[in-house]
Amino acid sequence: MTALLELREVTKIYSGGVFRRRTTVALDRVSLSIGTEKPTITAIAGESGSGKTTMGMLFLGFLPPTSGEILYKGKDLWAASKEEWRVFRREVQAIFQDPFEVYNPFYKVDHVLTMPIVRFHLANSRQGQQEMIEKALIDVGLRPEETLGRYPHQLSGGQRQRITVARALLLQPKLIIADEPVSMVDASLRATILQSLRKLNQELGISILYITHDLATAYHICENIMVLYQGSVAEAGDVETVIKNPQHPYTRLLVGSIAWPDPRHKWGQEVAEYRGETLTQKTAGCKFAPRCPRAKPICRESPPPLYQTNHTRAAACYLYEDNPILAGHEIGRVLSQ
Amino acid sequence: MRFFRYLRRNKRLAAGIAILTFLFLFATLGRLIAPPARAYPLAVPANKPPSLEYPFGTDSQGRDLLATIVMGTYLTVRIGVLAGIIGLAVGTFLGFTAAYYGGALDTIVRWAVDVLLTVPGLLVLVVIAALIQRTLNPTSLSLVLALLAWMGPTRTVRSQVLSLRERAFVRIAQLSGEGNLEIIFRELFPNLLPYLGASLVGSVTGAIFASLGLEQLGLGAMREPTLGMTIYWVQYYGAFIRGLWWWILEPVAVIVLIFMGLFFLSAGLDEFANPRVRRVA
Amino acid sequence: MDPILSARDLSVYYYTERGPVKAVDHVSLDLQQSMRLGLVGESGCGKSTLAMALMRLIRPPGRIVHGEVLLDGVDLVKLSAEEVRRTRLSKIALIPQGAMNSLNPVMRVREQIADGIVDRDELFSIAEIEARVTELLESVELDPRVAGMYPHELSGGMKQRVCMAIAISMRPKVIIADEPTSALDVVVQRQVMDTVRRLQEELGLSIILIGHDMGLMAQSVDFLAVMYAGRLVEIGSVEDIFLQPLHPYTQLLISTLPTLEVRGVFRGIPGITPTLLNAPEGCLFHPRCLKATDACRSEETPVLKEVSFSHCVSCYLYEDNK
Amino acid sequence: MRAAYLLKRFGLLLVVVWTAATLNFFLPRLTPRNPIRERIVQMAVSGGYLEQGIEQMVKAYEAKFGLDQPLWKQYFRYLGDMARLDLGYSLTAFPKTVMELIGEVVAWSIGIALATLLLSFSIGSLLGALIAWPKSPKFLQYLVAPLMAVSSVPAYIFGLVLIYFLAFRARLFPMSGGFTLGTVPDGSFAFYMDVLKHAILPAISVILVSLGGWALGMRGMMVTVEGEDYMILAEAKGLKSRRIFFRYAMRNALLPQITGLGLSLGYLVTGQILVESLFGFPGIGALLNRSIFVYDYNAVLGITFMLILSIGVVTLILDLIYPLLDPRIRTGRKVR
Repeated sequence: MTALLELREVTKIYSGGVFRRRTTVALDRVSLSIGTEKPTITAIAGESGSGKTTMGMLFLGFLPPTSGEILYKGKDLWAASKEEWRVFRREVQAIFQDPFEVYNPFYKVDHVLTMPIVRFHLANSRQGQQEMIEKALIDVGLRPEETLGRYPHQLSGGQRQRITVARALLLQPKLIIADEPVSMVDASLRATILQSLRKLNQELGISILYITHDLATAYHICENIMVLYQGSVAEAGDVETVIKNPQHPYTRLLVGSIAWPDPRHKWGQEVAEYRGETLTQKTAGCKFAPRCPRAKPICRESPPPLYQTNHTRAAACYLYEDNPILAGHEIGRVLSQ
Repeated sequence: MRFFRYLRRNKRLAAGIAILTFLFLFATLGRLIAPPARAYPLAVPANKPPSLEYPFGTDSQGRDLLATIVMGTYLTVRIGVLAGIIGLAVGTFLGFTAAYYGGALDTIVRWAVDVLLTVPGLLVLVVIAALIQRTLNPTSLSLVLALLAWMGPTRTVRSQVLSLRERAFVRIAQLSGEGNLEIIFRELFPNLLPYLGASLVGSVTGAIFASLGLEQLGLGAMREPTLGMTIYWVQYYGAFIRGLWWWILEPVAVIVLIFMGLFFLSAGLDEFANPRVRRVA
Repeated sequence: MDPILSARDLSVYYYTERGPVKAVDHVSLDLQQSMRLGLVGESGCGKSTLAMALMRLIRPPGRIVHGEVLLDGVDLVKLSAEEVRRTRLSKIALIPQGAMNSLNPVMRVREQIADGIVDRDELFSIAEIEARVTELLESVELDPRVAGMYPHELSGGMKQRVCMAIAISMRPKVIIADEPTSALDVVVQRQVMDTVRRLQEELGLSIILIGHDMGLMAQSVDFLAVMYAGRLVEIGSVEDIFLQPLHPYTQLLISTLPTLEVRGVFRGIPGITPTLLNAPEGCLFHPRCLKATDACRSEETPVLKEVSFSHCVSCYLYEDNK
Repeated sequence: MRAAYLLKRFGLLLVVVWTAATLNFFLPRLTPRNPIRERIVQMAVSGGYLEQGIEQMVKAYEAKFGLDQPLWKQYFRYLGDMARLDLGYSLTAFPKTVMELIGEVVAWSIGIALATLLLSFSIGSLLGALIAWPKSPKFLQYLVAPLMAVSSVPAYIFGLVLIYFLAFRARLFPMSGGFTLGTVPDGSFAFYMDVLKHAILPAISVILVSLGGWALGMRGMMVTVEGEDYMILAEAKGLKSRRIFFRYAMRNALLPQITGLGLSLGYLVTGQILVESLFGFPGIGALLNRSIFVYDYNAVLGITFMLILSIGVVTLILDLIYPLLDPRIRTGRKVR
């Protein structure tokens, strides 16, 4: 079966600077595919600079890959026809992080909802359009009369973010790329929005790519997780397996740093022996080697491949070199598809 | 009306609009009282101080100064506005295409603007005007001025479009099936209006300043009674020594009013574009 | 023994064109010696305004309307501008929120640490200052060479550590940390909070940690005060607040938090936070409260009452308690 | 980081100067009739006293422009001359070269330009900073509106007003000229005092106008800076108000002012030229005015080129100074 959308060994390099070409490798040979059978919620977790947002942009077709391929229903997206791109636009949507930036200050908030309906001819009459919008707003816990007809600055961050979720409800795409959808929203509203995302997945069969730095919410809502470190996959697999028993040293550091909102589950000591922020020299081998307390000589020479440690997890670390090697694009094997 | 309520809050914009409306009325209604024909030499007895018959008095060449100033205001402002609009149109087009499509075009435009903005516009105009001096009339003068009025708007539009282009609402528009042209005109353009307004006022001010400068150096439309030429004749005929005070102060007063009106208008538009600056009015 | 810092019925209003915004309304709280108190609440609940008020850093159009701030028995609200200036940094210091640009971009780190110390009455020699700066940088786990660097050459975590060095440069009694790690990555945040805890223990400081991240609070403080719409609704030990929350708002807040044990359960708080513009008296949470009674909708504001040992709540449900 | 920055700024200067030279070369050739040839004929027709100089001058111009050679050859030779600052002969003050003409008057212009620039920039910036500073005296706020009004008007228009009231009516200052007619420029103290008296009015008209511009620019910057986080920490550190004002607020607000200085050079020079032509103050402006009046095109082209060149050089100098003031440009990022 061909995946809906797949990144295959994709690398993205940003180059800047007029005289000296300063290049930064945002993504380094990463693969991930979103299946069509079972709608899944997959978390792309990592700190700032890990390349998770770049990955989202690649999936959305906003950025061409430097190398590797982006396959839409098996065909190279960037070679697709204009018509195919229209269908792609309809089937792959996004929810962005900043509820203030998503609205054009010149228009009322309705503009964000009416635009896709008109462009994609989702409703046959103005009456039908109004009904669709009101139903979507109610589904995300907003009262239409309190929300429509207002300008963006007249609504709270939480209300605005729920409107963008309603927008996704309207379009009923096959895949939503949610880039940090709740990081700028208060705790009380965070749950409501995550609830709506789960509803999109379970009731409407929409797959979701949940890009975040907050592993606690990822643990709560996602089934699969892929942890990125400086553009490479550190660990991937079932979220409960990875969070409850992280194997890759970086994932252990990340999970150990989660501030669980539970006084009984205090921060342990294990994080203490990681070296703090060091000047990141470029090493040939594993990118985490300079900070890794258990780095071996081989770690500094060549980048570790993915080792499949059990049927629902793979980690790119020489500590597990006695496990079978998993090729980059076969990562789907450890993720429930 | 919401607009007037906003004006009460944005005093600078109100002052700007008030002054310019007054000038507009002065230039249009004035023509009824003092027909343009009297703005040319030998139309009326010379050197008359302001009186009931000649409210603004007359100059040494026999022009009715009321007609001259009315006609002058109209001509000078028209030169500025014409040059400013052409400059803005070219600037907006260049700024938009350079910023939105980027690449080589963007670098060329950016370098051209940087270079031409370093070169003081008036000097290049001096060279041009000096060479085609005989044939200058107000319209051709404004075309010449337009040659150097497009750099300011290009830079403003380009920087605004560059920052807007990265905004998430452009991404959402793309995701909603909007093509490039729709995004430019439906999403980006409306947000640019306050900046376009302020930049238009900037180019008009620059063009009027350049036209007065050229006329001061004797390179303007010599035969037309523009405000700059009136100032030129004031010096040429030594109005100071002969104590013709009204001939000196009237054009100066109107010119000061024009520039203050434009300044308050642009300050008001800036405030409209980013209200945060207003906090400490 | 009496608290090191206490606010008594403190109110701070911002006077806007459309009326007063009651950012902090009749708040009283005590900070004991070497206590770590968390001040938590959603955005716009007035916690940062309270922090600024405790340091008398409220700028127009804001004004401290009434109430006292007793630091070591001295009421900061009554002090002259010069006296308050002297107490800042020497008795009470701030770790700022915006780690990214809280440091002067055109000044070396050494000078920004030293000028707080130098602007006092006693004079210091160049050598003394240099030694002091080096000692401070080492105490916040920074390489002394950072002293000669400019802020833009440092990472987010390092900038926050410089701010910490500034805060402890004159051994204050109280430190107010206003969301110190909100702009930092998870791993760096943990390391910075570990340093804050170590310094607090070594120097015996009292700390007020302000933030909206309940998880960070659970890991870093002993006592927790919950603010809602400019008012203190509940204050108690971390265990009490997380395990037996009393106020309906706190209960809902705790229920929304993801936990390790239970996955996939989400419960949001319906409705939206009220505006603080011309805020009425009475309990502001009653429109969103599931247990609202007529008393709650009445005019008077519920008073903060101690319901069990050092666990206070301001809610009519507990009106009949002593 | 620094090398790339310097290379870029120097490159900009070269392109600016090249553009100026190219414009000066091609513009006269665009018009159907060549004004220089026309001018020579006109002077020859006026005949009489110039008889013997005319042939020599025409030959000089023929050689100078080498009108018979192909255009691109003339162009490169012209660029060569420009590179050696050989601006050719003045048409009306022949055999003086344009450079000599400029040399005679340039000292006057530089004197008044530097004085007005330094005075207006420093007073204006300080005034603007004080207006925006909450702790400064309240009456300063009332200066904002008049400053705005004054700064919008061109300097030479303001000069007219000053001449009328201070020179004509109140007889405090001379109405025009660089020194009282008839006095011998003997470099004595009295002579310099006389020059100073003549320079007051032109200087004031330029200072008052640009002072307003700098003050308003600084005020805007100070308002932005006061909103920055480092100002809150500065106050929380219990620093003295004076230190916060100078070392934190002004130090940061000055950076864009200096960039503004670079951008406004063109405007300042133009203003200066017009004021000099109004007051007849014997600087480059008056020379340009006179050259236009007598159709001395070579001088006009030469003066324009020199002005553009000097502005380009000053801009480059400012660009070199700027990194010394703003460490963010001087040292790139060391730590990620």
